[in-house]
Amino acid sequence: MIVAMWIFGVLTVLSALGVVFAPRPLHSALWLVGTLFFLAVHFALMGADFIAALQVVVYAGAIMVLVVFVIMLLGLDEGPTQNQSRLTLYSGAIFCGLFLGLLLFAFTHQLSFPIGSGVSNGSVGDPREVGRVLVTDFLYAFEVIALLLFAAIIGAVLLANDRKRPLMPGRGLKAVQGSANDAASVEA
Amino acid sequence: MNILGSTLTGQVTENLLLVLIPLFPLVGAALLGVAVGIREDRRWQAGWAATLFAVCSFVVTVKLFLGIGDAQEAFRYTAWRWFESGQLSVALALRMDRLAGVMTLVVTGVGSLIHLYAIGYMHEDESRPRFFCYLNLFLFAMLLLVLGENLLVMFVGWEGVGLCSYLLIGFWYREMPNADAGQKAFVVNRIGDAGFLLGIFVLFWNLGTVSFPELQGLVGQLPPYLAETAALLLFVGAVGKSAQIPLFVWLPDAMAGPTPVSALIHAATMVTAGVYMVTRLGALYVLAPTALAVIAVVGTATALLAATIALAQNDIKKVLAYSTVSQLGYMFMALGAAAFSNGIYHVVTHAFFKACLFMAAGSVIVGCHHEQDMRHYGGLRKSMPLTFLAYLAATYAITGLPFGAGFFSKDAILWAVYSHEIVLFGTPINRVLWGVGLFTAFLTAFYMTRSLMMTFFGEYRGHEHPHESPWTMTTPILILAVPSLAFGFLFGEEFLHFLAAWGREDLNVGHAVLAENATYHLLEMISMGIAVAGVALAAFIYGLQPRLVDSLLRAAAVCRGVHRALLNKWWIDELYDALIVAPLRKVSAVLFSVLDRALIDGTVNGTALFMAANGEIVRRMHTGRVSSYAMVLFAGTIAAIIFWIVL
Amino acid sequence: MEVTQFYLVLGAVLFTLGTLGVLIRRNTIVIFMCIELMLNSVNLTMVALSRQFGEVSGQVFVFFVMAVAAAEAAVGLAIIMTAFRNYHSVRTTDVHDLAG
Amino acid sequence: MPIELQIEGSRLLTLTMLSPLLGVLLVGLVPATQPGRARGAAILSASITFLLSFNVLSRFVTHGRGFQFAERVEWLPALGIDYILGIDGISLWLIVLTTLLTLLVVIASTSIHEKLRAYLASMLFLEVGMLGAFMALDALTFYVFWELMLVPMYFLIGIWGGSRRIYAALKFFLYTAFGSLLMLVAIVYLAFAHQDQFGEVSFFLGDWVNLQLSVREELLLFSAFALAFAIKVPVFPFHTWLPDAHVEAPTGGSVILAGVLLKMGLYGLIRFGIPVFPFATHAAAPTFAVLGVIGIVFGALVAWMQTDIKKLVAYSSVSHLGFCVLGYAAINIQGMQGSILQMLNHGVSTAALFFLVGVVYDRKHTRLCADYGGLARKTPVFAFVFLVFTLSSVGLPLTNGFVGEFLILLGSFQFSPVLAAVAVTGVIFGAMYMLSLYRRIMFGPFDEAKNGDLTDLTMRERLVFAPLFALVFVIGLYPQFILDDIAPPSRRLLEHLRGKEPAQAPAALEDGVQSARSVTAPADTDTVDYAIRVRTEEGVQG
Amino acid sequence: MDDLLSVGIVVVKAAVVMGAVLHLAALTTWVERKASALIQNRIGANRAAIFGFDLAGIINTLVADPVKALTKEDFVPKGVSQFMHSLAPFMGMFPVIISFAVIPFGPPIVLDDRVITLQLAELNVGILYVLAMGSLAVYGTVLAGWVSKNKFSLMGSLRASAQMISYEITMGISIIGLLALYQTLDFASIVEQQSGTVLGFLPKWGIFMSPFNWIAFILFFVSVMAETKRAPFDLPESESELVAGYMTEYSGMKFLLFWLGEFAEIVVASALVVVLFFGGWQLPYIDVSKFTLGPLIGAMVFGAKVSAFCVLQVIIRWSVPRFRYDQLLNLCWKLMLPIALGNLVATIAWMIWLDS
Repeated sequence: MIVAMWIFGVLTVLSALGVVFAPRPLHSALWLVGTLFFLAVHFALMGADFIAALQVVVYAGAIMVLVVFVIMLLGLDEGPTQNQSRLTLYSGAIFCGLFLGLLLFAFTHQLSFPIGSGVSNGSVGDPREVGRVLVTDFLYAFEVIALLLFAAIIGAVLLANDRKRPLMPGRGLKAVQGSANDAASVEA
Repeated sequence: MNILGSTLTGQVTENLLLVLIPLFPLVGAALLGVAVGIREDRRWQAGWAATLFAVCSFVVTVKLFLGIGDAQEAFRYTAWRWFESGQLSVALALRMDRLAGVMTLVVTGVGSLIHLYAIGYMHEDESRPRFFCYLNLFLFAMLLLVLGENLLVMFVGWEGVGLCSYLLIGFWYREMPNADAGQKAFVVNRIGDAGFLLGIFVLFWNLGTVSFPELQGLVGQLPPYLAETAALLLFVGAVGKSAQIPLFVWLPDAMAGPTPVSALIHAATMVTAGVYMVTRLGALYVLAPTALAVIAVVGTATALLAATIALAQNDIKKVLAYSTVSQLGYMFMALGAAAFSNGIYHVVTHAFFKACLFMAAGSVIVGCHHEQDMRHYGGLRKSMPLTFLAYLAATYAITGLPFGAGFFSKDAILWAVYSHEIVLFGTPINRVLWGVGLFTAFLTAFYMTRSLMMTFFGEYRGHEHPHESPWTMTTPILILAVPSLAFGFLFGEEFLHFLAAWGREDLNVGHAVLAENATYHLLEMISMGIAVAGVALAAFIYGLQPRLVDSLLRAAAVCRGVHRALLNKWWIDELYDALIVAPLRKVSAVLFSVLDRALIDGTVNGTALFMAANGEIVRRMHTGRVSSYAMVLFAGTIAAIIFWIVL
Repeated sequence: MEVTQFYLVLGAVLFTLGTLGVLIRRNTIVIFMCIELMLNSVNLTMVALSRQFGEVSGQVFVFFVMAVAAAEAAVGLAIIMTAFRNYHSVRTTDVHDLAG
Repeated sequence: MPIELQIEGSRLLTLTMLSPLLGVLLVGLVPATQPGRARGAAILSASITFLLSFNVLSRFVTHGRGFQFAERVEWLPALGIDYILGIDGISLWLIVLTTLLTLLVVIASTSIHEKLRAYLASMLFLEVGMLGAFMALDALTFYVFWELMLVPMYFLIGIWGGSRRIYAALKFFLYTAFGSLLMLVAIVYLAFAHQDQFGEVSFFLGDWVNLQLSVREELLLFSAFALAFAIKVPVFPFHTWLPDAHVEAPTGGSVILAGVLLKMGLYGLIRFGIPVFPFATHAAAPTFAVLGVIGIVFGALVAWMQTDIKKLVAYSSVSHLGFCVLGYAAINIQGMQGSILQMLNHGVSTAALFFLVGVVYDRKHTRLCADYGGLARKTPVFAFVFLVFTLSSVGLPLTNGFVGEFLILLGSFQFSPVLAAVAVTGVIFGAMYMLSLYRRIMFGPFDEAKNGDLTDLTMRERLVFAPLFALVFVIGLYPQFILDDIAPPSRRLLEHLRGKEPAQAPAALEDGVQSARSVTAPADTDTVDYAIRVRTEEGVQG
Repeated sequence: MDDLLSVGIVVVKAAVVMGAVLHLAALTTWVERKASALIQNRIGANRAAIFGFDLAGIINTLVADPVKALTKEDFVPKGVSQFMHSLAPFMGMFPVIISFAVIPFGPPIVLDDRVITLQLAELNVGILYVLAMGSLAVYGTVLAGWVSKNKFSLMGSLRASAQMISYEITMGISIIGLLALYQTLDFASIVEQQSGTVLGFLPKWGIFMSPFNWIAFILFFVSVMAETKRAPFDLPESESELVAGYMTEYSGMKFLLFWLGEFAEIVVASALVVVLFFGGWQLPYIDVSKFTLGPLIGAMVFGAKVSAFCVLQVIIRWSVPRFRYDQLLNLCWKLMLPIALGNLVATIAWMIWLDS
C-alpha cells in the first residue's frame, strides 16, 4: 500500500506537471487524463472503490472526452500556446510557492486532529454505504444536483447553439430535443 | 325685512322641480355632445333642440318663481353629499330664493332668446351641434352658479361658466387669436377664482361652513378684519369674472367668439356673476365697509376707463364690449354703496339692453357679411329696419334717456352712491365717485349714440350689399327691445321692492325720505341732462358734422394723442404684458434653464461626473483579462489565509 | 509519512499546480483543465479525510463535486465554444471586452 | 397609535400581489413571433389582478379597525424579518389604481414592437413591486418591494425609451437608489433600536410605533426616510430626474411612473413617517410645506416654458405632487385626505395625459408642440378626451382634480394662509400651462401636409381611456366613496400626531407659520368650529 | 512466502485470462471470416496453408494475416507525433483487455485453506470498473482520429466518441434494474446468485430474474454491440463514407491492434452479457461449484457461453445493414434510453411489489 501510494503519488505529480506545463492543450488534456486515472488509483488504494470507479467514468470517461472533443473541434491545438507575460509568470510562481508553503505548513504543523488516529473501517468505501447516505442524509442535495445537471444541459445547448442557425427554425419541440440530444451526448 | 343683517328664519321647501332647471340644459348639452358628428343635413335640429331645453328650463323657472313667497323663503334641493372632510361637509344642493329666482329668470329667459337668435346666426356654421352643446352647457353652469346652495356649488358654476366661456370664445379655434382670447379669458378668470378660493377658506375656517344660509346667519361673529379680508378676497373673484380693473382685459378680447356668445355670456349673464355673488354674500359685505369702498372705487374706475376706451373703438363689438365693462363698473358702484338690489336691478336691465344691442350688432354683422368695422357701415336703417329699431331702443335704454330701462337703474345707482357714506382711508369719496359716474354716463351716451349714428345713419360705406336678418334673429332682438325700453318704467319699483331684502332701506323706491328728497330729484334732472347732452353731442358730430372728428384730430396734437391712447385702450394690454406676462416668462425661462438645468441638474450631473472620473482611475485596474483577476483573487486568498494563520 | 498526511500534501501540491496553471496559462481550455485539477486535489483531500475519520460523507461530497464538475464542464465548454465563435480565439488575452 | 392587524386566512393580498407573476409566466411561454398572444396573456393576467384587487375593494370594510386582510408570516426569523401585509383605506385605493393602470398600460402596449414580451413581463413585475410596497407593513418587506420596483422601471426606460433613455434611466436609478440606501440604513437602525429597547429585532411597523427615540435620533432617522421619499415624490430640489425619466420613458412607463410610482414617496411618508416619527413629522412639516409650495409654483412655471409635450406634463406632475406634499404637511384632516385623494386624481388624469401624448407620439413620433396644431379639427374625439383630462388636471370642479386640490388648499390654509395663498397661484399657472398646451396642439390652423395622416382614437385606445374618463367624473361628482375609506386611517394618524408638536420651533420658518396661523384660526379650531356648527344647525332648523 | 504465492497466483490468473481473451478474439476473427463466407455463400479464408493444411482458414487468419501485418510498412502521416500515433491503438486495446480483470470465469478453486477465485481482481464495484474501462476506450479512437490529420479520420473519431458515449448511458441505465435485483456490483456475487431456478423450471439467470429483464438484456446487448463499433453500428469506420474512419491512416501492426481490440471488445461484451444475464459459469439445474472439477467445468461452461455470444454477434454483424448516423443517435436517445428508464422503473416497482 505504502509503496503503491508513493509510486502513484510521484506519477500523479508528474502528470499534473505535464498538465500545467505541456505546451499544447491536447497534451495537457492527455496528461490530465493520466492524472485523473492515477487519482482514481489513489482512491482505490484508500478503499474508496466507488469513488475510484466514478472518477474514471465521470472524469476520464466523460468530462475529459468532452474537453478533448472541444480541443479537436475548435482546432485549438495548432501550436504551443504562449504563456502570460513575465510579470504574471513570476508573480504567479511566487504566489503559488507562498501558497504551497502555507498549505504544507498547515498540513504538517497545524492539523487539529492526531494523524493516524482514525480507524478506516471497511465499509467507508462500500458503494452500498455511499449510496445509502446519498439518498438519505443528502437526498436534498442529491435532488438539487440533479436539477443543476438538468439546467446545465439546457444552458449548454443554448450556449453552444450557433446563433446564425436559430435554435428552432419553426420545427417546434422536435428541434429542441434534437439539439439537446447532440449536446447531451457530447456532455455525458 | 332686510335679511342682510339678520338670521334666516324663512320657510325652506325641498322641491324636486328645482333640479330640473339646470338639468334641462345639462341633458341638452349631453345629447348635443353625443350628436356632434351628425349628418350635415340634420344639424339644423341642434339649435332647435338646444333652444327647446333652454325654454323648458325657463318654463320651470317661471313656475317656481311664481311660488316664491317672502324674502326668507326658498326652494331647496339637495342632490347628494358631495364631499366631506373633518368639519367640512359640502352638499351638491340648489337653493332658490328671490334673488336667485330673479337671476334664474334672466339667465333662462334671455338665454332662451339668445338660443333662438343663435339658430339664425349660426345657420351656416358646420359645427352647430358643438356650439349649441357649449351653449347649453354654459346655461347649466350659470344656473348652478346662481342656484348654488353653498359657496362650493357656486364655485362649480363659477368655474363652469369660465370653461364654457373659454370654449365658446375659442369656438372658431382655427384662427389662433380666437384661441388666444379664450385662453386669456380662462386664465384671467382663474386669477379671480384663486382669490375666490381663498375667500372661501377664510370663511370656512372661521365659520365652519360654506352654505349660504348658514353663512348669512354666522357672519356677524366674524371679527371685522376677517370680514374685510374675506370680502376682499371674494371680490377678487368678482373682479375676474365681472371684468373689473385690473382684470377686465379679457372681456374685449372675448368678442372673438360668435356674437350670440358675446350677448349671452359676455353681456347678459356670466359677467354679472360677480355682482350676483357679492349680493349673495351681502350680509358679509355690509360688515366690511372698507371692502365696499374698494368695490365702489374699482367699479367707478372701471366704468370710466372702459367708457373712455369705448369712445374711440371702431369695431362695433368692441364698443359694446367696453360698454359692458363700463356698465359692470356701474353695478359695482352700486354694490360699493351697499345698494345690492340696485346692482341687481342694473344687472337685469343691462341684460335686456346689452343682449339686445349685441344681438342687433350681430344682425348687422351678418347683414354686412361679417364686417365689424363701423367705418364700413352707415345708413343701415333702410336696409335692416327691424334691427335698427331694436338697436335704437336699446341705445335709448343704455344712454339713460328718460324712461328707458337704463335711466331708472343707472340713476338709482348714482343716487345710491351719492347718498351713501363711502369712506376710503378716512376720506369720504362718495361725491367724487358720483361725479365720475355722472361723467361716465355722459360718455356712455356719447359713444352709444356714436355707434348708432355710424351704423345706421349717413351713407352706406361698405361694399357688399347689406340685408335684413331672418326672423329667428330679429324676433329675439325685438322681444328684448321691449323690456329695454319699458322694464324700468313698468316694473322698476316692483322689482326693487321684490328684492328689498337685499337693498338699503333708505333707497326703497317709494320710501318717504326718498320721495321728498329734493336733492334726489335734482340729481335725477342732472343725469337726465347729461344723457341728453351726450346723445345730442354725438348726434351732432356723427350725424351732421362727420368730418369734425377728423379735422379735430388733424388740428391738435393733444387730440391725436388722446385718440391714439383711447384707440389702443390706454395700452393696458401692453402694460400687463410688459409688467406681468413678460417678466413671468422670463422668470420661468430662468427657472428652467438656470435653476433646474444648470443648478440642480448641474449638481447632480457634476456628482455623477466626479464619480465617473474616479471610476476612470479605478477602471485601469480592470484589464478585462481573466488571469489578472485570478491573480488578484488568489493574492487575496493568500492574504486571507495568512491573516487567519497569524491570528 | 502517514497516509492521510501524504494525501493532504499531495492534494496541496496538486492544488497549487492547478492554481499555477490557471495563473500562467493563456489558453482557456488549459485553464479549465487546471481548474479540474484543483477540484480533483480537493476530492483527494476529502477522500483521505473520509478515510481518516471513517466518515462516508466525505465521499458523498466528492460525488457532488463530480456532478458539479460535470455540469461545469458542459456549460464551461459551451461558453468556450461560444467565445471561440465570436472571437476566433480562446486565449484569455484576446477576450477582454470587460476591460474597464 | 397601535397598529392592529386584522389577520385573515384568505391570503387575498398575497394572491393579488403575486398574480401578475402568472402573466409573466404566460408571456414567457408564448413564442416571440406571436405578439398578439403575448399581449393577450398579459391582459388576461392584469385583468385577473385587477379583479382580485376589486375583490379586495369590495370586501374592504370602510370603518374597519386597523389593517385589514392582514397576513403575517415569519420570513427570516433569525433577523426578525417578517412578511407582513395589510391594507387600510389609504393603500386600498392606491392598490386599485395600480392594478387598473397596469391593465390599461398592458392593453395599450400595441405601440411596443421591440421585445414586447420583455416589456410586458417588466410591466407585470413592476406591478408586483408596486402592490407589494403598498401592502407591506414590515419595513424590510416594504424596502424589498420598493427596490423591486426600481429594476423593471429602469429597464422600461432604458430599453424602450426615447433617444436619451440611457441617461434618463441611469439618472432615475441613481437618484432613487441613493435615497433608498439611506433609508435602508435608517431601517436597520430602527430594527436594532427595537432590539435595544424590547429585546428583539423587529422590522414591523407596529413594533416601531412603540419605540422611544430621542429627538435627535428621530430627526436624523426621519431625514433618512424623508430623503428617500422626497426623491421619489419628487419634492422640489430633487425633482430633476422626473422630467428626464418621463420624457424618455415609453408611454406605458410614463403612465406607471406618474400614475403610481410617484405616489410611493408620499405614501411612504404617511405610512412610515407619521407613525414612527411623529415629532419629526411636526418638525419637518413647515419645510415640506414650503418645498411643496415651491414645487407647485416652480413646476407650473417651468411647465409653461416647455415645448415638449411630455416634459410639460412631467413638470405638471412636479406641480401636482407639490400640492400633495403641501396637503400632507398641513397636518390636518382636510390636508391629509386631500393629499391622498389628489394622489389618486393625479394618477388618473396625468396617466391619461401620458396616454394621450402616447397616442400622437405613436402616430407622428414627435413630442414637440410645434409639430402639431389644429388637431381638434382632424381628430375631434382625441381633442375632446384631451380636453377632459386637461380640465381634470387643471382642477375644474366636478372633475376629479378639484376636490383634492380644494381640500389640500383648505387644509394648508389652516396651516399657513400665506403658503396657501402662494399655492393658489398654482391653480392659475395650472390653467395657464395646460391650456397653452391644449391651444398649441389642438387649436390654430391645421397643417394638412404634415399631419394629414393623423387618425383619431382607435377602439382600443378608446377602451383604454374609457375607465379613466369615467373616473374623472365619478370622483369629481362623488369623491365621498374614496374619502370615506381614507378618513378613518387619516384620523388615526392625526390622532397619533396630536400633542406631539415639538416643544420649541426648530426652524425659523415656524415663526412665520405660527404668526400666520394666528391671523386666521383661533388656537383650538376644532372646538370652536364644533360650537359654531351646532349653533348653525339650530339656526337652520329654528 | 505466502505473499509470493499470492502474487504468483495472480500472475498465473492474469496470464490465463489474457491468453484466453486474446485467443478468443483471434478465433473470433476466424469465425468472422468463415461465418461471413458462409452467410455470403462462399468459401472464405482458404488460401494460406501450412503444408497444405489450412485448418479451415485458421492458418490464413491467425498466421498469415498477422505476419503480413507485422511486415508491412508502419506508415505515419507527416507532422504527426510518432508517439501519439502509436499511443492511439494501444489506448484502444488496453482498457478492453484489462476490463476482463473483474470477470469471474469459474467457481473458486478451494485448496485446503486457500480459496483461489477465478477472477483476476475481486473488486466490489466490478460493473463500474467495466463501465469505466469502456469509457476509457474512447480515447483510442479519439486520439487516432485526431493524430491522423485527416478529415475522414477526425470525422470517424467524432462519430465514434459520440456513439460510444451515448450508448454507454443506455448501457449503464439498462442494467441498473438488474443490479438492484442483485443488490451488488460485485461480479462474483452476481454469478453466485444465479444458481438455482425460478418458478421451478427456469434457470435463475439474470434474464429470468424479473419479468422485465429480457428488455434489459436486449438493450444491453444492443448497447454493447454499439460500443464495439461494428455493423450495424460501424458508422465510425464505414468504408463507403469515411474510407476507414479513424483507422484510415493506420496500417500494419497498429491497424491490427485496432482490429484485435475490436474483437477483444466482442469477447468482453459477450462475457458481460453472459455474466449479467446468462448465469456466468453456472449451468442450469446443476450446481457446478460442488464438483471437484467444478472450476474447470465452470470455466468451460463460461467459455462456451461466451463463444456462443461471439458467434451471435458475428452473425448479426453480417446480417444487418448499417444505420444512418442520425438514426443511430435517435435510436439511442429517443428509443432505447426511454425504454431503459421505463424498464428501470418497472423493475423497481416489481421489486417493491415483491417485497410487499
